[in-house]
Amino acid sequence: MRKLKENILKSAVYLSAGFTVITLVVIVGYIFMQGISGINPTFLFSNYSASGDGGILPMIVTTIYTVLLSIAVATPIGILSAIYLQEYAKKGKLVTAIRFATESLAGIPSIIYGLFGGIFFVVTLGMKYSILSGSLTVAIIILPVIIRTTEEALKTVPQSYREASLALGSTKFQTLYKVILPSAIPGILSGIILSVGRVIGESAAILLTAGTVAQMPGTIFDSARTLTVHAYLLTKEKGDIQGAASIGVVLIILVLILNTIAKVVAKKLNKANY
Amino acid sequence: VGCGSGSSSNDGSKVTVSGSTSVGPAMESIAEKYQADNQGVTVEIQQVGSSAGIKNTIEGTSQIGMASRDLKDEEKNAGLKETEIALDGIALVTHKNNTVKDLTVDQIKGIYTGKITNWKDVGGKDAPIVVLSREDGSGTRDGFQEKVGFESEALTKEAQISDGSGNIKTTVEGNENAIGYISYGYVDDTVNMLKIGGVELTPENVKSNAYAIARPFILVNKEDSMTEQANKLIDFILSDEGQKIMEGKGFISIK
Amino acid sequence: MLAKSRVVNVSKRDNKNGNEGKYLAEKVAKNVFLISALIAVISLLLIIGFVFYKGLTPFLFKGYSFTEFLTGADWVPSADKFGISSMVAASILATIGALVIGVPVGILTAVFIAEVAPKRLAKIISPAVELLAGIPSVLYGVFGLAIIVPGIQNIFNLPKGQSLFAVIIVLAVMMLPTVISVSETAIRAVPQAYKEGSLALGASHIETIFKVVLPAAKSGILAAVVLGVGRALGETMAVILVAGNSPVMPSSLMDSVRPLTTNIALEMGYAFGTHQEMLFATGVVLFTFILILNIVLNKLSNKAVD
Amino acid sequence: MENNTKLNIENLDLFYGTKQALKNINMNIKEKKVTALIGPSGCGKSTFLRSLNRMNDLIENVTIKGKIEVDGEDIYNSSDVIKLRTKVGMVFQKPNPFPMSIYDNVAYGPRTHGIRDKKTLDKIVEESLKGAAIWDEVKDRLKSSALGLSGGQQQRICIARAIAMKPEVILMDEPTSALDPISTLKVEELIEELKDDYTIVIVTHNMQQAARVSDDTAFFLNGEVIEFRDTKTMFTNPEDKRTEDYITGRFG
Amino acid sequence: MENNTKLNIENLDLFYGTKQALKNINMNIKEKKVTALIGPSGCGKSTFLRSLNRMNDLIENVTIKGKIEVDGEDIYNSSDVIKLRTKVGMVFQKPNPFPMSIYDNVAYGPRTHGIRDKKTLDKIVEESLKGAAIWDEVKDRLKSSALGLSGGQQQRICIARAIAMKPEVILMDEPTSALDPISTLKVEELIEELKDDYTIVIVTHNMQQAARVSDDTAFFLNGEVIEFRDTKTMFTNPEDKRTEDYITGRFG
Ligand SMILES: Nc1ncnc2c1ncn2[C@@H]1O[C@H](COP(=O)(O)OP(=O)(O)OP(=O)(O)O)[C@@H](O)[C@H]1O
Ligand SMILES: Nc1ncnc2c1ncn2[C@@H]1O[C@H](COP(=O)(O)OP(=O)(O)OP(=O)(O)O)[C@@H](O)[C@H]1O
Ligand SMILES: [Mg+2]
Ligand SMILES: [Mg+2]
Ligand SMILES: O=P([O-])([O-])[O-]
Repeated sequence: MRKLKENILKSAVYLSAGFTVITLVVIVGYIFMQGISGINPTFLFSNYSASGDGGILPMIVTTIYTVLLSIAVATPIGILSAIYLQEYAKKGKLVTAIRFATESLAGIPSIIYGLFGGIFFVVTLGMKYSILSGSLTVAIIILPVIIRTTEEALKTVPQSYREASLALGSTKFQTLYKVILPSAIPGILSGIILSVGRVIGESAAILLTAGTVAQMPGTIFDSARTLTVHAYLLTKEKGDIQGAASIGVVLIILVLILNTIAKVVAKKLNKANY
Repeated sequence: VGCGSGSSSNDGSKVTVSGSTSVGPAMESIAEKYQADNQGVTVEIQQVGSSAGIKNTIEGTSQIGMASRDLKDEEKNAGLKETEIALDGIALVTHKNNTVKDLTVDQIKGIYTGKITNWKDVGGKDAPIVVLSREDGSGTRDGFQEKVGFESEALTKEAQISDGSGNIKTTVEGNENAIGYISYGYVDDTVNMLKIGGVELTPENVKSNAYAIARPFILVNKEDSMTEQANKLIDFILSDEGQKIMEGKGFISIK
Repeated sequence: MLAKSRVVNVSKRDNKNGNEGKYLAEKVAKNVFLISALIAVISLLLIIGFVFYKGLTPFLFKGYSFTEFLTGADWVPSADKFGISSMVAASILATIGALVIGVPVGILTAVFIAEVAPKRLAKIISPAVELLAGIPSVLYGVFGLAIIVPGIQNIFNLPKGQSLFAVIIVLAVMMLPTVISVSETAIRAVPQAYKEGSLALGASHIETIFKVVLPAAKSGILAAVVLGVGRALGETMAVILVAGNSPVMPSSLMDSVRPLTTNIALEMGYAFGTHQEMLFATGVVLFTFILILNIVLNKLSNKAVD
Repeated sequence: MENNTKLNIENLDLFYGTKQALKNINMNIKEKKVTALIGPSGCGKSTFLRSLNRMNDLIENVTIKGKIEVDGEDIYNSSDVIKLRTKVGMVFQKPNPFPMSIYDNVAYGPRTHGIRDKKTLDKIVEESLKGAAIWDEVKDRLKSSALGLSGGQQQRICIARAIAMKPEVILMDEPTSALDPISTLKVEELIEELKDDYTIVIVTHNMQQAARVSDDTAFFLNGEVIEFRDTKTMFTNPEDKRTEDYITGRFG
Repeated sequence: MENNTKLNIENLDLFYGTKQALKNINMNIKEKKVTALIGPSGCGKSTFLRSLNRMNDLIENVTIKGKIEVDGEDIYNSSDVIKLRTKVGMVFQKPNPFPMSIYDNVAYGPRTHGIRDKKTLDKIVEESLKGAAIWDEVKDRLKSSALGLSGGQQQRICIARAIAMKPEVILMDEPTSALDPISTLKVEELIEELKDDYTIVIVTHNMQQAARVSDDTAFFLNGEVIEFRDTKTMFTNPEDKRTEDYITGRFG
């Protein structure tokens, strides 16, 4: 009886893990099978053409712009907020409000951010469809991610470091940037990488704020099309599954590279500590 | 934040166009040629849907709107100028294996209003019909319903709604029971294109009104947001060269 | 950056007046941090403000009834009919369905990675799961449209595969990475002492996991479920491709459905005037759902911590 | 039955990776006696204790050589760890009640061993809590969380949890080091009582405690047993100079 | 300078929320002497120690009544905590070097106080490491991480870090409890040396240690000081029965 139950539970664990792994293999495998043949230097490095034999260079450039801009906006705000919540704030109404706000922001579907950005940045602030509107919109999307991960990273810094520094007559701020932040960097970094993944994968919100212009953007005030939006439009308008899958391959490789970088950097920084 | 207006970068060398996803691809080709001919000019094309394009034009976010349907009264009242730039046949597409190759407009209406639900009733094998439609508001859908002769409310509740011609095509390609409609410009050999009342969808048949389900593509604009380049762009589309490009994309010249 | 303003070269012992600068820098820093934190709050308020203003306009100024909007069965914008009851049902059913599949599979996979799998295997699976999280949702949709939809059609011998069931499967798969990685963290955080306590009583490894480890990790696991629900309720681009999007009340798993998010994304590009505002109103309903969910689960997880 | 050997350890070596933590340990632990393990921090006391119920199996890279017999049966040659751990219970240094009710904590062991009957469980819980001298303090709140108790109470709950399994041997790793003096006294009194029925092995940092509660004492240093004899002789007349130094407080 | 009062504590009460952790403490801590605080776990030793450099300010809901004077100045009536902590250094129970090089650890304090000059820093670091009796062991690897050192070495680095600030008082909270016997001996020797220049207050669980290193001893019980006198008298001839019980090991 005890053995039987044990075996059932064990099987459930193995089956679930198997299911996850198979799903993963099938999805990634499918995207690669469909998409790999479409990948060649022309596809990756030449300008887009309406005739169909161009490449995705403008989308790659747009994606990079969007990632850099949104990270540049969200990271400082996110990290500073997390520091406030974790290191300065005392328990109280304000902190509860901020925590609730960030948690709610994290739970809102991106289509709602899209609606918001589409009115607020695009129309009200007059930024029109532009990389800037899109980036600011996704900056709000990733803000809670960065706040959360930074908070977690700060939490893992041993209290003993803080006490040691303060006991030497350092101020809280000195303690923060000399001892706490350096120790928390690996964690913060992984939050940023996670956010980059989120920005890269976003379509609904970007579509409604950055527009869909399939051209090499000149400035951040231009409208442009990210890789993910391009993949979406290819599927939706042309039914070009293979094209979308090719972009999928590019994106998966991009995400893979980013994850690896994050791990390596985190490890390096950790090594420096131990 | 708050860098006032992005349009500050618009010194007249940029023409902003937005709207219908059916017109979009042809406009991209037009823009490519136009930019090549007029160095320093950029033509920005947003494919966001007919209504959004019209709304953008009214609000001034775009100079030119692309629509694949006629304007609504609300929209007409906003003081928009319309220019017809091409005709488009709306193709009915089915799976390659489907033996039905020809339907009358009445049969199509029957299918889309849910009165005909089995392929055997229109000469095919005994199988349920899976009806595919575009979303409410789509120019293609408006044009289709108008020509076939029914209103949105009458559309069968069973209809699958796909956003975009591509999704309709992909679905039809994978489902033997499906029928859908897409813009002529998007038809390719992954699907089977039906004759309507024995008439095939060709540019000639659209021009001669022999093919029943066709609609105009129009551009809209507000006079006060037009620049010289924007006007020149519309002229270019209407020129022989412009119309040729439209034809190359599968649309039908208005000339 | 701010503390650079400190008075330089104060030697110890006799720094009678040296610390005012430091206390000032301290104050300034604190306020900068506070302002940053407020930006999150302001963003939320702005979003609520805009979406609600737009979404409530038809009900406040145009004489539409919100109750009819919620309970109405028909959605035909061109005929001025805006009822979203079928979409509310679709969203709820799809979310529950995805939870029923995704949560157990996710948690058990997390158990596998954190407790059962040999270290080497865990080291391969864990990043692979992260990769799954990094794939844009559009691609899940493409995958669903090309594999899952025809699969359902063929297996169950249906006229079409777009259905509630397809939505549930796609959502379940999409929430796996979130559920797995958050639960994994929670499981790993369970003190070794609990495990040792159980093992020392002669409980087996599996018994220990299910009787002690999982209950001890329940607040973290609940958080995983919260995030998973958020993902399921909020997902758009993948769902739009596999749902069929017919705005009708589903009566079986194989019916086409149109969840709330899909309704917004599907028609946003084509909506105008009241139609557009009604899409915002759909957003308001969705938003309210998620806020309520957030509050309820927050309360629950606070309880779980106690 | 007097002075029967309950646990017999022969030539035990233990390595963490390549680092040797136990060196050639030989020891006879007698039935229904209290054996204390003392020695400076890091000398291997916990490692040794955890070898006795194979808790070290949980740690990767542990290599064990030599023999440990419980009732004459080699525990590392038998595959039934569950049976071993049922027979050899353990109380940890830090009280580690499960995050459940007091009742569920004590009933945990019997339940995993298949006892479902409410009456039987009730009886076991009551007896165990009484055995651990905590029944009176908690009998009115058996359903409340064990985490709400004081450290000393938690530790006694853990002892109750261990004796609910009716083990034959109880291993205790510094069971009072996290406790206040009053709780410590209670636990010590309890050990006195328990030794009528159980064989007890206890690790302690506290010389006085070892002197008070144990019958035999082993002094560990750097992974070796320097001296192992009856407690009285050990504390009054140690053989080894290092033992003497340690007992009289020359070390930490 | 003999027997001057360095710290003067009067009627000190401390509450965590509503729970009173210190009750009416009165104590005179003499300059350039070692004062040991002993007492069972949870009696308030750490709480008291942390009051002396206002480390308790970090904890929410702490209420303090009474007076603590350092060199006659009431520390809770001055707003300059930084100055206080510069004057009153602290060494913690668990060695807690920063995750930086040995050099940066020791130079941390002087640097935060504005000393930038390389030569001056070098000198301070060398002197402090010598003062903490660890210079010879680490002089060849000042640039390597402090976390790579043994526990005992880490603790001495922390002491060096504290004395680099040239404080006048050093508070030590069980500085040897995490250390092996050899490291413990080294730290104890160090304390002997340091008391020539510093006033030292040390918490210890180890009676023998208190006896060995301190001049005065305070025995805490349940938040009160039961007895406070010179160490020798305290250990040979305690006045209070409870002190005697504790010292002779009747408690844990
Ligand atoms: N999991 C492990 N991996 C590697 N080394 C270990 C491990 N656990 C313990 N050790 C090492 O083995 C030696 C003995 O450790 P053990 O915990 O048995 O000491 P102890 O006598 O119980 O000390 P304490 O009184 O501090 O609890 C120590 O040097 C310790 O660092
Ligand atoms: N942050 C806190 N909040 C509430 N109570 C606390 C806090 N810190 C300590 N206490 C309580 O105050 C009392 C004194 O604690 P303190 O840490 O001073 O004891 P201690 O004598 O140092 O003990 P130990 O020898 O175990 O370190 C204890 O009952 C403890 O539970
Ligand atoms: Mg130990
Ligand atoms: Mg303490
Ligand atoms: O994209 P549409 O042409 O159908 O409006």
